[in-house]
Amino acid sequence: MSEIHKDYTGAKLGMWLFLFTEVLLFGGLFVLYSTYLYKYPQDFHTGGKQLDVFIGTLNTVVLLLSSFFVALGITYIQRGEKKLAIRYTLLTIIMAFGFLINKSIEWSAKFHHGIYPNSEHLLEMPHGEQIFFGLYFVMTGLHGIHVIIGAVVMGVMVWLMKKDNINKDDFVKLENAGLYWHLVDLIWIFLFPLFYLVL
Amino acid sequence: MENSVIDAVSKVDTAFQFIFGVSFVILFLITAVTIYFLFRYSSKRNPEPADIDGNLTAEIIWTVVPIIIVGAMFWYGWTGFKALREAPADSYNVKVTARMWSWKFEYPNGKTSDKLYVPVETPVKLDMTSVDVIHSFYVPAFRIKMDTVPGMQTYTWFMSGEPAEYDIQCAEYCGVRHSYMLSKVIVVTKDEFDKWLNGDQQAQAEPEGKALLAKYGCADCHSMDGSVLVGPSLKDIYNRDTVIIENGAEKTVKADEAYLKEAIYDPSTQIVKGYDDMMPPFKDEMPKADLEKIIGYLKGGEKAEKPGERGAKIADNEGCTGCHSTDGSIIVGPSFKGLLDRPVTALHNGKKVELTANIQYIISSIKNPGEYIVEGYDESMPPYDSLSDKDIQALIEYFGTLR
Amino acid sequence: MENTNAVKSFYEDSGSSRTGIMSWLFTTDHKRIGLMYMYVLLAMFVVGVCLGLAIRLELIAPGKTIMEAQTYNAVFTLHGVIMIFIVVIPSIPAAFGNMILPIQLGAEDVSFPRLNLLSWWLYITGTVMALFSLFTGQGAPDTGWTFYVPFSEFTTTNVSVAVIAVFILGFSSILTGINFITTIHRLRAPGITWTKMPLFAWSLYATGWIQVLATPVLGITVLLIFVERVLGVGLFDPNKGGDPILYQHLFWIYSHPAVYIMILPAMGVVSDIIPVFARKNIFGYKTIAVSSLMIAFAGSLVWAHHMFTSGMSDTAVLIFSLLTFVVAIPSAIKVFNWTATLYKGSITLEPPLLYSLGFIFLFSVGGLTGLILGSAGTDIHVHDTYFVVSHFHYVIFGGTGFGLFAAMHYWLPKMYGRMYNKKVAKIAFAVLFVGFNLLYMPLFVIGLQGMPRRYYDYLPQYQTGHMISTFGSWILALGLIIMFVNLYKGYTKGPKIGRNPWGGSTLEWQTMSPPPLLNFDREPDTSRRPYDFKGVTPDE
Amino acid sequence: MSEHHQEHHILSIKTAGTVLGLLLALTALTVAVSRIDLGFMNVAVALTLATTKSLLVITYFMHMKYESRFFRIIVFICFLILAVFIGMTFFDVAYRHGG
Ligand code: HEA
Ligand code: HEA
Ligand code: HEC
Ligand code: CUA
Ligand SMILES: [Cu+2]
Repeated sequence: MSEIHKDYTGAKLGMWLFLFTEVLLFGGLFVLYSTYLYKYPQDFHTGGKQLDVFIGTLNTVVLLLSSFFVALGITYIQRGEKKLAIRYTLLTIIMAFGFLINKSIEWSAKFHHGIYPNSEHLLEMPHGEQIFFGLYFVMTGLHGIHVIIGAVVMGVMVWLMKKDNINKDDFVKLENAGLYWHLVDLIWIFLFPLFYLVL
Repeated sequence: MENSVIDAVSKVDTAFQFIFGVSFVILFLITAVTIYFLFRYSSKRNPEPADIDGNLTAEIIWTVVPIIIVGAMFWYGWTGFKALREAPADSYNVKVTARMWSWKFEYPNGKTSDKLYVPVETPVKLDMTSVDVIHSFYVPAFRIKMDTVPGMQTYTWFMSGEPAEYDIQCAEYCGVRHSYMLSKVIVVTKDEFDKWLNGDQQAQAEPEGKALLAKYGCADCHSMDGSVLVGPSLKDIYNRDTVIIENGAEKTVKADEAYLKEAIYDPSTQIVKGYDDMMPPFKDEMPKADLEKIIGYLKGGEKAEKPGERGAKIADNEGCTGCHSTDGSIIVGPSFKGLLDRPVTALHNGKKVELTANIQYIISSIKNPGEYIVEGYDESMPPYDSLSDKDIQALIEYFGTLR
Repeated sequence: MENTNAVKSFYEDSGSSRTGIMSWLFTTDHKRIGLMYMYVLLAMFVVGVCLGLAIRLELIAPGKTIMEAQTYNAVFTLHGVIMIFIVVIPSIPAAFGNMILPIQLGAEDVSFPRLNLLSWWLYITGTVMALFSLFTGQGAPDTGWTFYVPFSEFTTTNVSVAVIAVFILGFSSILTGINFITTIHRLRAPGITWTKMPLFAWSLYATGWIQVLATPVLGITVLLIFVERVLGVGLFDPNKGGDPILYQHLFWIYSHPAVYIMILPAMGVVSDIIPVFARKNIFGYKTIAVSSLMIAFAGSLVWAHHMFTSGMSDTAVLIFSLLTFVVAIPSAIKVFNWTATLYKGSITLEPPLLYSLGFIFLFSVGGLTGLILGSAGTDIHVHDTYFVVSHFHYVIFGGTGFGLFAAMHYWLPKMYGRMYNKKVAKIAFAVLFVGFNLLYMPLFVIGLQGMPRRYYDYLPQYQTGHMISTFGSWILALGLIIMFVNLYKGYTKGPKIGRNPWGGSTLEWQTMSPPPLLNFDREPDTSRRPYDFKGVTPDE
Repeated sequence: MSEHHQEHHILSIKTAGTVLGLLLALTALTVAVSRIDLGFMNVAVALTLATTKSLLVITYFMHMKYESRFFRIIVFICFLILAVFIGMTFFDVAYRHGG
C-alpha cells in the first residue's frame, strides 16, 4: 500500500480527473449562460453595465497574482526552500481573502440596490436581466465557494509543509492543491468577461 | 403534399411495422442461433473447442448491415415525424390551455369548452400552452403527443376523420391528479359543429322566460340570485310565503300563480312589505302568452335554468373541479360543498386568521388565491384573474346551491 | 482450502489494528468495500422491489386498490430514485468492480484506497438522506426520478432533501470513476498490457470516463433545483424568463450517459463469462473493447432523444434521432460477437452462463424496442407511456440486473470460498425469466395502446395488461427469493471450493478463494492472454 | 508501478513571472477591447482572449507543457465534451420556432 501512495503520476492523474469534474460542474452553468445569452443579448448587455468593471478587474488581478504565488510556492518546495514555499502559499491565502472581501463588497452593494434573488426590484426588470442576475449570483456564488475551499486546502498545505509532510522529495500534494487553485482561477478568467464586460 | 398530410397516422404506423418487423426477425435469428449453438457445441457433443479469435469479414458484415438497417429505421421514423409536424395551411385552429388538472379549448370565435369539439374530415391545428407546470396533450388514436410548456407556445395537429369520440390524456407527470387530467376529442358533423359553435353559450343556456324578464326590463329591478336590487329577488319566488300590505293591512300570502299574475299586471294593489310602490303595471304591455311563459319560468318549469347551472358549467370549463369536489370530499383544494358562509382558518401573510367564506372572501380566493391560504392546503391554486365579474357571480350562485 | 498453513484470507486479516465491525466500516481494502457496497445495495434493492410490487398491486385494477394518489406518486418516485441512483448506477462497478478489478489487474488495491472508502461513506450518506426525505418535511417527494421543473420547484413535498441526496450519490459515483481510471492506468501488473486486460476491466474503464465527465452535470442540475427552491433565482421559471426545457437538456446530458454507466459493466461481465463456459477465446476481443469506448463516447451525444415531444426544435429532433441510431451499432456488434463466441466452443451450461444468455436475450428485447423510441415519429406516440417503462425495465433489469446476477453467480464463490447449489440456481433462473417476461411484455402492449406512465388510475381498456403484469410480478418475486436464498445458503453452508471452480484464465482465478488481504498469495502468472484456456481446467 | 525518481520539471521563477506579465497584459487588453463596440465580434474577441489566458495558465502554471501526451489528450477530450454539450444544446435553442 505504501507503494501506491508514492505513485506520483497516478496522484496527478487522479487530480486532473477531479478537475474535469469541476470543469463540467461549471460546464452545466455555461450551457445555461450561452443559451440565455443567445436568447436575451440586449438584456445581458444592460445587465452587465450594472456590474462594477473596476471590482471585477481588480479581482481578476488578485486571482492571477494568487496563481502566480502558488506556482512560486511549488517551485520553491521543489528546490527545497521550505520557508519561501510556505510564505508564498500564505500569500495565496491572503489573496483568496482579498478576493472574497472584494466580492462581498460587490454583493452587498447589489443587495443595497435591491438586487438579490427573488427581490421585488429584480422581479420588475425585464426577463433577460432577471436571468442575467440569476446566473450572476449562482455562478459567482459557486465560484466563491470554490475560492473558500481552495483557501482551506492551501491552509492545510501550509500545515503539512510545516510538519515536513510535504517536502523536497514529496510535494505532489502541494502540486495538486495548486492545480485546484489554478482551476479556480481559470474559471474566473471566463466569468470575468462574461459578466462584467458583456458583450 | 396533400396525401402526406392525410396520411400522418399511417406513416407513423408504417414506421412501427417496419421497425418491429426487422427487430423481430433479428431477435428470432439471434435466439435461434444461440440455442442451436448451445445444443450443437455442448461439451458433450463437442469436447474440443476450436481455436477462433475472430473473423474480420464477419465483423465487418455485422457492422455494415446494422448500419444500413438502422439507417432505414431512422428514415421511416423521420418521415412519420415530419408528417406529424406539418400542419396543412387550411387547418382549423383551436387554442389549448393546460392547467392543473384540466384542459381548456378556445375556438376562433372565443367560445371555450373543456372537451375538444371538431368537425369531421378537417385538419385541426392546436396551439398550446400551459399556465402552471408542464403537461402533455396526448391522443393515442391520432398518434399525437405534445408537451404544453408554461411561457412557451407549442403546437400539434391531426386529421379529424369520421364522427367519433377519442380519449385525451395528459402524458407528462403534473402532480396528484395527473391521471385524471382526461378529456375527449368529439368529432361531429359539420352542421352539428356549426350549431354547437355558434349557439351563444348564454342564450343557449338561458330559457325563454329569462330572456323575457330581460326584455321587459324586470331584470333591472329583480335579481335571480337572491340579492335585492330595487325589488325583491325572483329567486325561488314561486309558492313562497310573502308578507304584503293590501289596503293598509299586513297579510301573508302564498305566491301562487294567481298572485303572480296580479303582481305583474296590477302591482299596485298589493305591495310587498318593505318596498315602495314603484313597479309599473304591465297589463297593456305584456301579452298573455308572455305572461304565462314568465310565470312558468318563475315556477321553475321545464325550461327554467336550475340555479347555479351556469356556474357549474364555468367550474367545469375553468378546471375548478379538477381540484375542488362538489360532494364534500377533498381532492386538492377544499370542497365547494357548503363553502358559502362556512368558517375558515387561513394563513394571511404568514399569520393565522379566522374568517367566514363570504362573497368578498370567495372573490379574493378566486382572483388572488395566494392571499389567504386555507389551513392544511398548499399554495397550489393558480390565480384566475381573467374571470369576469359576471362569471364569478355565477360561480358564487352555484356555490350557494351546494349547501 | 489447500493453503491451510500460511496465508490468511482478507476476512481474517483486515490489515489494520481495528477489529470487528470497525475493521469493515473503516477498511481501505477494496474487497471489503466492494462487499459492503453489495450488502447495502442488496438491502436497498429489496426496498425498491417492494415499492415496485406495491406499484403493481395498486395497478391491478382501475381506481384505488391499496393507496391514495399522492402516496402512489411518492412510491414511484422513490422506486425510481432508489433503483437508479442507489441500486443500479453503483451496482456492478461499485460492488464487483471494487472486488474484482484490482485482482484482475494483478494489483494490491485501487489507486486511492482512502478515497474509495470516502466514496462508500458518501454513498451511505446519500442513501440515508434519500430515506430521510421520506419522513421529514411535508411529505415524500412526488416528482418522479426526473425532477422535471417547474413542477419540482412548486411542489411542497420534500424535494430539496432528495436532490441533495442525489448530489451526494453522484459525488460518490465520480470518486469511484476517478479511482478506476487511475487504477487501470497505473496499477496494471507488468505483463498486463492494454490488450491483455480482461473485457470487464475495459468496460469499467469506459464507464469510469462517463462517470467523470457526465455526473458533474447532474450535480449542478440538482443543485440548481435546490437553489431554485430555496432562493427562487428563476433560471428555469418561465415567469422570470427561465426556460424549463433547458432543465431537461441538463438532466438528460447526464442521465442518458448514465444508462450506459448501468449497462457497460454488465456487458463487461457477460464478455468475461461467455468465453469461460465456451472454453474458447472471445470472438473479436478488440472490437468488443473498442465498442465499449464507442458507446461511452457516442452515448454522450444523444441525450435529447428523451425530449422529442418537449417542444424543442425539429432540427434537434432530427439530429438526436439520427445519433441515437448510431449508439445502437456498437451494442449490436457486441451481441453478434457474443453469439459468435459460442460457435464451435465446448459449452457447459453453468448458472453464470445461463444468466448471461438471459442477459443477451432481455437486453436485446430492450435495446430493439429502444430503436422504436429512438425513431422520432414512433416515439411521439409511445413517449411517456408504458412502452418506455417496459423498455427500460428490459434494459435495466433484464440487462444490468441479470448482468449482476450473472456476476454474483460467477464471482461470489471466489469471494466466499464456497459454492451455491447449481441446480437451484438454474431453477431460480427459469422462474425469474418467465416472471420477467410475464411482468413486462404486457406493458409493451398497453403502452402501444396509449397507457401513459405515472398514472395512478387508468381507463378500463388497459386493465387486462395490467392484471397479467401484476401476476407476473409475483412470479418474478418468487424467483428472486429462490435465488437469494440459494446464494445465501451457498455462502453459509456450501461446499468449499479451490482457486478455480470455473476454469477461468483471468488473474482472479489464480489466487486463493477467498483472496488474501493483498490479493495474491503467490506471484500471478501474467503471461497468459485473458481468454486463453489451453491447459486451464476447472478444479473438481 | 511507481516511478518515483522520475525527472520533475521545475518551473523557473522567470518563466512564471513572464507568464504573469502576459496574463496581466491580456487582462488589460480584454478590458480595453470591451470598451469598443464590435457588434457580435465582441463575444468572439472576449472569448478568444479568455481562452488564450487559460491556455497560458494550463500550459505553464499547471505544468501541462511538461506532462506526457496522454495528459494533453484527456484535457482536450474534457473540453471537447463540454463544447459538445454546449454546441448540441444549440441545435434546439437556435432552431426553435418563434425564437
Ligand atoms: C440500462 C439502461 C438503458 C440502456 C442500455 C438503454 C439503451 C437504449 N435506449 Fe433507453 N432508456 C432507459 C435506459 C436504457 N436505455 C431509461 C431508464 C429510459 C427512461 C427514462 C425515463 O424517462 O424515466 C430510457 C428511455 C429511452 C428513450 C426515451 C423514450 C421516451 O421517453 O420517449 C429512448 C429514445 O430514443 C431510448 C433509446 C435507447 C436506445 C436506442 C438504446 C440503445 O443503446 C440500445 C442498443 C441495443 C440494441 C440495439 C439491441 C442489441 C442489438 C441487437 C439485438 C442486434 C441487432 C441490432 C440492430 C440491427 C440495430 N431509451
Ligand atoms: C433498476 C431499475 C429498476 C428496477 C430493478 C425496477 C423493478 C421493478 N419495477 Fe420499476 N421503475 C424504474 C426502475 C426500476 N424498476 C424506474 C427508473 C421507474 C420510473 C420512475 C419514474 O417514473 O420516475 C420505474 C417505474 C416503474 C413502473 C411505472 C410506474 C408508473 O409510471 O406509474 C412500474 C409499474 O409497473 C414498475 C414496476 C417494477 C417492478 C414490479 C419491479 C420489481 O419488483 C421487479 C423485481 C426486480 C428484480 C427481480 C431484479 C432486478 C435486479 C437488479 C436491478 C440488481 C439488484 C442488485 C443487487 C441484487 C445487488 N416500475
Ligand atoms: C390547481 C388546483 C385548483 C384549481 C384549478 C382551483 N382551485 Fe380553488 N383552491 C385550491 C386550493 C389548494 C385552495 C385552498 C388554498 C387557498 O385558499 O388558496 C383553494 C381555495 C379556493 C377557495 C376558498 C375555499 C375555502 O374553503 O375558503 C375558493 C372559493 C376557490 N378555491 C374557488 C375556485 C374556483 C372558482 C376555481 C375555478 C375558477 C378554482 N378554485 C380553481 C385549488 C384550486
Ligand atoms: Cu397534466 Cu399530467
Ligand atoms: Cu436515453
